[in-house]
Amino acid sequence: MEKRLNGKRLSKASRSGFINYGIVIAAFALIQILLVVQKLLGVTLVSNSLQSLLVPTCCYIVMAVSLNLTVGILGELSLGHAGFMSLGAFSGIVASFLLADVIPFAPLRLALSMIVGAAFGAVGGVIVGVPVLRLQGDYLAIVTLAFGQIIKNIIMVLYVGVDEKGFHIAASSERFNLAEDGTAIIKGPMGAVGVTKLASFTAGFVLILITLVVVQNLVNSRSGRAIMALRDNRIAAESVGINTTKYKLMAFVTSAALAGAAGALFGLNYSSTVASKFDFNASILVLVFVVLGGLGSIRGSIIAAALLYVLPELLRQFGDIADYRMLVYAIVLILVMLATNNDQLKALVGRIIPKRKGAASHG
Amino acid sequence: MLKVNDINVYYGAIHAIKGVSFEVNAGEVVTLIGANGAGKSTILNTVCGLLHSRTGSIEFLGKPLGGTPAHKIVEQGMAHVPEGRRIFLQMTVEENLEMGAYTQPRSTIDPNLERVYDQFPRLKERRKQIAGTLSGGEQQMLAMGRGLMSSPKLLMLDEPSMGLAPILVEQIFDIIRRLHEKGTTILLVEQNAQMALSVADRGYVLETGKIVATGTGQELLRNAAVKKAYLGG
Amino acid sequence: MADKKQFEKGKMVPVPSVSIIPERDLGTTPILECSHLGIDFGGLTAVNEFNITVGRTEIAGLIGPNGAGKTTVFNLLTKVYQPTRGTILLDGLDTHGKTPAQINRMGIARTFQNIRLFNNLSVEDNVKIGLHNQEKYSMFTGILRLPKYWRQEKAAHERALELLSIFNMEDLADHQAGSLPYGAQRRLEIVRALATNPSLLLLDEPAAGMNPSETAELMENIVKIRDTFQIAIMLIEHDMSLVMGICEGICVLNFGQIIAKGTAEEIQSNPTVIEAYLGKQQEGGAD
Amino acid sequence: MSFLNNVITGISLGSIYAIIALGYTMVYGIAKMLNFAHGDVIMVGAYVCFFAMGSFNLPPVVGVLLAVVVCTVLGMVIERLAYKPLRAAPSLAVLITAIGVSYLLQNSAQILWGAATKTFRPIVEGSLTLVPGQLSVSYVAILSVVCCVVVMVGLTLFTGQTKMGKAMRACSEDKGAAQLMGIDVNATISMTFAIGSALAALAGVLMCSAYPVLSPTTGSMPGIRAFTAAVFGGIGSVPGALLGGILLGVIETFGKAYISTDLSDAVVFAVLIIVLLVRPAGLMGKYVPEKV
Amino acid sequence: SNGNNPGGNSGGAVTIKVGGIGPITGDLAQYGTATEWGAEIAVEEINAKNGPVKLDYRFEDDTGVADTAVSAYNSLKDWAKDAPLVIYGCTTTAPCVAVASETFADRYFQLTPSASSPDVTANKDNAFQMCFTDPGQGVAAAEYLKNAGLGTKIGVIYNNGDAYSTGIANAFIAKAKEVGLEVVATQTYPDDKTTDYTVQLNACKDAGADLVFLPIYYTPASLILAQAKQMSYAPIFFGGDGMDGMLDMEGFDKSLAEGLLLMTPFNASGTDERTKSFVEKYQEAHGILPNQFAADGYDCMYAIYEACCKIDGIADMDSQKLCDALIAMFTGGDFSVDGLTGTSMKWLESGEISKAPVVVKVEGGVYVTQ
Ligand SMILES: Nc1ncnc2c1ncn2[C@@H]1O[C@H](COP(=O)(O)OP(=O)(O)OP(=O)(O)O)[C@@H](O)[C@H]1O
Ligand SMILES: Nc1ncnc2c1ncn2[C@@H]1O[C@H](COP(=O)(O)OP(=O)(O)OP(=O)(O)O)[C@@H](O)[C@H]1O
Ligand SMILES: [Mg+2]
Ligand SMILES: [Mg+2]
Repeated sequence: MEKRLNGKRLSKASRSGFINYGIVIAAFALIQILLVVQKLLGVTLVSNSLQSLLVPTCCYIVMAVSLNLTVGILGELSLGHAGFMSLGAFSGIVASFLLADVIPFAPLRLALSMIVGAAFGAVGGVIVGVPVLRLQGDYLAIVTLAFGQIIKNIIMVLYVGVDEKGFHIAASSERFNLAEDGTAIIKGPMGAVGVTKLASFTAGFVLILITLVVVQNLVNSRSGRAIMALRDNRIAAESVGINTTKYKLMAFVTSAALAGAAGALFGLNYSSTVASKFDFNASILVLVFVVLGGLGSIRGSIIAAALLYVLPELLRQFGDIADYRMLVYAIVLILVMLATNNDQLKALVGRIIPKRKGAASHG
Repeated sequence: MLKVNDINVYYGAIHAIKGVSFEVNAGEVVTLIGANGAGKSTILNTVCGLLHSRTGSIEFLGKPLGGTPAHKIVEQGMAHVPEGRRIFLQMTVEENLEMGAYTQPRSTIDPNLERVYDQFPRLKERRKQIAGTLSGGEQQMLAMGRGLMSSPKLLMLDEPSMGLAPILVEQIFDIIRRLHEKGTTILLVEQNAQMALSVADRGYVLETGKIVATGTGQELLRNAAVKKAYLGG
Repeated sequence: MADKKQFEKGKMVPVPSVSIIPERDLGTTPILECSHLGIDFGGLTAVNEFNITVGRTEIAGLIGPNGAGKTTVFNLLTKVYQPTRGTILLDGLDTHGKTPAQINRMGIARTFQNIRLFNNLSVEDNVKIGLHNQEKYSMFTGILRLPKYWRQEKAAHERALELLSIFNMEDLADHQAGSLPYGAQRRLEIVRALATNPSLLLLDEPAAGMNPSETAELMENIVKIRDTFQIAIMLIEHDMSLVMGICEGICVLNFGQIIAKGTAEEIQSNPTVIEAYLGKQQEGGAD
Repeated sequence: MSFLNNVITGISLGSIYAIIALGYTMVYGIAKMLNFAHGDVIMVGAYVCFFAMGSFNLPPVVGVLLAVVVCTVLGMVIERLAYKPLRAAPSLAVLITAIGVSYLLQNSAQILWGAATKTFRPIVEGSLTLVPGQLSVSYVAILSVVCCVVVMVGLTLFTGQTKMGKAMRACSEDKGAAQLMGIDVNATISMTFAIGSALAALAGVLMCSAYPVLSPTTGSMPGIRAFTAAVFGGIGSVPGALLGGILLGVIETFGKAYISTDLSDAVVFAVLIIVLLVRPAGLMGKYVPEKV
Repeated sequence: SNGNNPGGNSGGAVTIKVGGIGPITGDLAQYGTATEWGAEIAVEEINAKNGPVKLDYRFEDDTGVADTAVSAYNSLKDWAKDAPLVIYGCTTTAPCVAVASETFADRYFQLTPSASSPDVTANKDNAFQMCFTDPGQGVAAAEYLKNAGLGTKIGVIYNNGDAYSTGIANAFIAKAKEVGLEVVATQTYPDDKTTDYTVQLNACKDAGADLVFLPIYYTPASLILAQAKQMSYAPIFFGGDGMDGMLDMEGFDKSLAEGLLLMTPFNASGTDERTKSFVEKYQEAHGILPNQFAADGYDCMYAIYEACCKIDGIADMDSQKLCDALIAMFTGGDFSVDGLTGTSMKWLESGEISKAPVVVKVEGGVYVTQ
């Protein structure tokens, strides 16, 4: 009896995880094969626009999965996830710039920049996390929203550069006394310009895998259970000796660090990046992915992020609809929400695809 | 007064009520007993329109209820004191009671309030307290009081004695008896089968969504199987 | 009822703090000593001058009319509310200024009057969360799945099933906690509390919503838990068959004040208690 | 003098936030949903009034009434089509749907009315001079403060005293139990949206009278600010929305005037976070601890 | 259009694909649609000419965001397949910088109507601007004020969350210092959705500024003018080219702008035939008056068209060859274009345009060239 349960139980949690790895690896492999075939045969299998979406899609998948950790697993609404992405993007860009001479090998430089981005994201996570611990529900949502705005506002007036005297950082252009021959890395509202693009689809793929390892393994561990316990019932969680502060912060910081890494990858995929890109709407976009994919469902986040990020771009192909692209997007969004929450539809789906028993999964 | 005919209720894919039929005549106290999860609350919720049966029919006061929304059913004179109290936690005690008389004309509110306060003096003491901070038992009294505010023709009580001090359990059953005497029809769901059957005219025994036995209160009290399963005999 | 099961109760003896504890617990530090404990909510004094001593392996009962302050006492003991006055000694240690989580680690576990499970998680995970502080691997070990992770997870799994087996709930391990029938949820809460390895277990109306036969089974199990784990249990209950059947020392609260303390027999015959709580004479805790 | 000027500016700005926040908090308090489309209903209200007054030359009062009527209907239709099917769904699902509705309104407005900014003709013009050449208050500001207070008092009385208002509160707590009281939950929530949207129309007209530019995205930023104000004051609390709105306006103005215009957003939001740390349920929000 | 025939040769004329990028939804939609529609009119005129070159025009939305702009660019590449493609855009700076580095790497010729930062063209030989650069405008503004002897004490209010606004303001302040103008107040606001500018205006007023320089777009500027009037503050207001369009805002009270000075290359009430016909067509199609964005867009199409007409052997060129040929043409020295926004417009090696800045004053609701 025990043996059987044991085997079944362990395989269930990991089966769901492995399917996720499988989906990601298969998608990566498929696209790589298509790209190779395309090159060999000279036919268009993956259009330019789709190719250009590969890296950002990876970033948004990581964003969605990491936000799911806060919203789905910890159960706290965050409206400022893009703030962490912003921190990661700009710190990553600065890091890659500073490392340019030291480490000529681009992939390594990219990796280090992403680590720096993650570190900055994590620091942001701590800064937001601490007030968050005292607040609940929508009050917490407001703090995350406020944080996103503050980060945006600060980076918007931030000037960073290097010259032979060293590293300069200032909060306005007047105080930014960079020498004539110095290079400005971040120029206030102009953002970071002239970024050397280091990002690659492979890096995005690896980052997704790392994110999956971190999030999935976390969820299926002692710490993850504590986090979910806080979500389901804080008072009960405290009553069994769970340190609320520690685990809320753990979830927040992990999620922020992953967003920071995604931000660094994103920032290093374009030659210029501005802080206004990571505004409230960007945070909302990621939240849409998470909710649409299903709270707590990692696979859902991956699929929803991939589809929804690409959808508006795909709509460009369809002549007349293209003009009403964003309108169509809005309608699709509403209809999908209505459909996925429709009881009759759910029952129908339930009858067609019988659910596994004891639906206590967090795949 | 109430006629339930072959209803089947589902929660998603879970088949909770499997073809149950029973009836409650005017002036009767009828009790449903059964183990945890047998489906007692589900039946009450279906009768009052919060849940819907896939098949079968429910008649109240001679009129079929099929698909009538809960608030319309309540207007016709049914009151349901639901399981878990479900009082309005952010409202005061008195506001909760007033909500109970939502369908009633304004003039009936004050006399009804007085009546409820007579029955539960504790509520009168706490009339301005936010209901959410009441103790468990106080909340149960409030729920019951709220149900009485509309002077219903059919009162459905879902485990009214749960979590109450023995002295209050007696009171509750006294109230049930008194209501019975005054001619209120009551459909009672109870864990405390002993007491429930002793006040009831008739009872039904429910097991995993099916009615397995029926009879007068006294008959069921003597029924060996019932004794064993529900009376701790 | 004729064939009602009789449980063996210890002989109760007085201790200096105007309380009684089982004779077998004499000579050890009492698990719980409260003195002058009290709390006010705004103008309302919910609990006042609450003094009690609970022996190491005692099953103690806390009864009283609705709104008397019983749950509030539990909330004070577990620091859900911070006491306005008084001290609580747990196993001789002052619990002043501790958080609920720290209190649990010091040895008090509880269940709730209104069930508080982790509804979206499986039964097994609920118990494993109870085992949280007995598993000792870090977040990184968990993420990297080091051998320690596998070892401890396996141990936790086995321990969880072992605890569930107290109530014969092993087969429910994979079910979602929120979808369990009410009675099973109550039992799961007890298992989860036990998993934290407490020395004092607080049960708030464990039999509420159970029928008499289920209650009888629960009584057996409470005694069994005390016997196997050798812990103290304090329970709030309105079902007199349970309280009178298994509680050794019983304390009666009314309006936040203790109105009586003693054994089941003493309480049952106490006229103040009868008037305030029991109502007209109950024969041997009939249901 | 410049201090007084700043106070006046802050209160005028704040009264606009407040009147939007009142609608927000109303819908939140009853329907328990963050209606992110509220800002866009405001925008629609402003457009309606703009065209009524501009293209059809109707008097301001008629313009406002028309805006109120259109928005009330719009609010009820949105509720019926997009939110009602989600009664049983998790609150985040409703939040996302509201965002979808917000996008939908913005994009429809752009298709219907174009992207170009329009200048709104204020419903009342001119200002009251307090100290000639130095200190004056615009009539719009006075009007919006008055509207705020009237709406606040009206809503407080309505939800606290009337049967309908109490029914709304009952619905907000427990829809099932409310039905058992005989309350028609759907009608009640529909009513909530009607009121909220009518307020949105009023807010739109007042906002565009005070700051007379109008484009399809006009509502989004004030929407967020008003949400912030509502939370600041204690979301769900009607007087809180008023207080939160006014204070937010004053803080924003003082932050710009006495700290820095460079970081004005950062200052506002930092103050907000600090206040919330001291009062975790907002200024007027009751912190009702969960009974254990 | 036929994809696999470079220089798509239809009926004797060579067809060049022109892919435009700009925000046509979202906050910045009004600017993007103006550039889209202005160009559209030019394309229609050009194609009606039956000249040696025809333009096949398509415009993609970038919502004003860099990553979306890059996607838009790639979808234009997909659209063009192997036919020669020229990129027209982006409307706003940040997306334009991102796209320009892509076109630079892929070798597509790019001409932007309105992205005015020097970063757009910096180190990219293929990117050209139709508008003035921001620093150029800032410097020109300071010089103009100095020469005209306007403003003894100057206040500046700008959007420090916007590259365009910050770029002009910074250059202006630096140049002002250099030529000896006194800047007494520098005030900022974080984005164009800001509604209240009273604090900024008060600061200028308190500092005694008799001229306020507003290097910002017309929407916030219209609010600033209204609020200044409200507080009875009446300095001279001086704006950049982003200010053009204010008079055409539906419902705008033109008296507010009376006396406003602005630098704009385009005057919708201009009396020359070409302007009149452009304005007429634009109004007919879209119901509103064209502004400087639309006019720049119109000129871009003519610049591309006229340059293409002059290139030899264009029929056999792919995008990359065309890019090099256009670069050579634009920087060759003897290529110049007459348009709505200037005459004999030429381009520098850097990609910057060289055309004469024009300052106009609003008098009686119309522009009067100073
Ligand atoms: N919301 C729900 N979703 C899914 N299943 C449910 C739901 N509510 C009840 N059930 C299931 O339906 C069955 C009947 O439940 P019901 O609450 O009617 O029982 P009951 O007889 O009232 O039990 P109790 O004595 O515990 O109140 C149970 O198996 C229960 O698990
Ligand atoms: N947070 C609070 N704020 C205000 N009053 C409270 C609060 N918590 C409890 N009370 C009041 O304190 C008294 C004691 O409540 P408590 O929940 O302890 O009662 P109880 O003895 O457990 O009753 P029951 O048996 O009905 O559960 C009650 O009158 C209750 O209204
Ligand atoms: Mg039940
Ligand atoms: Mg209690």
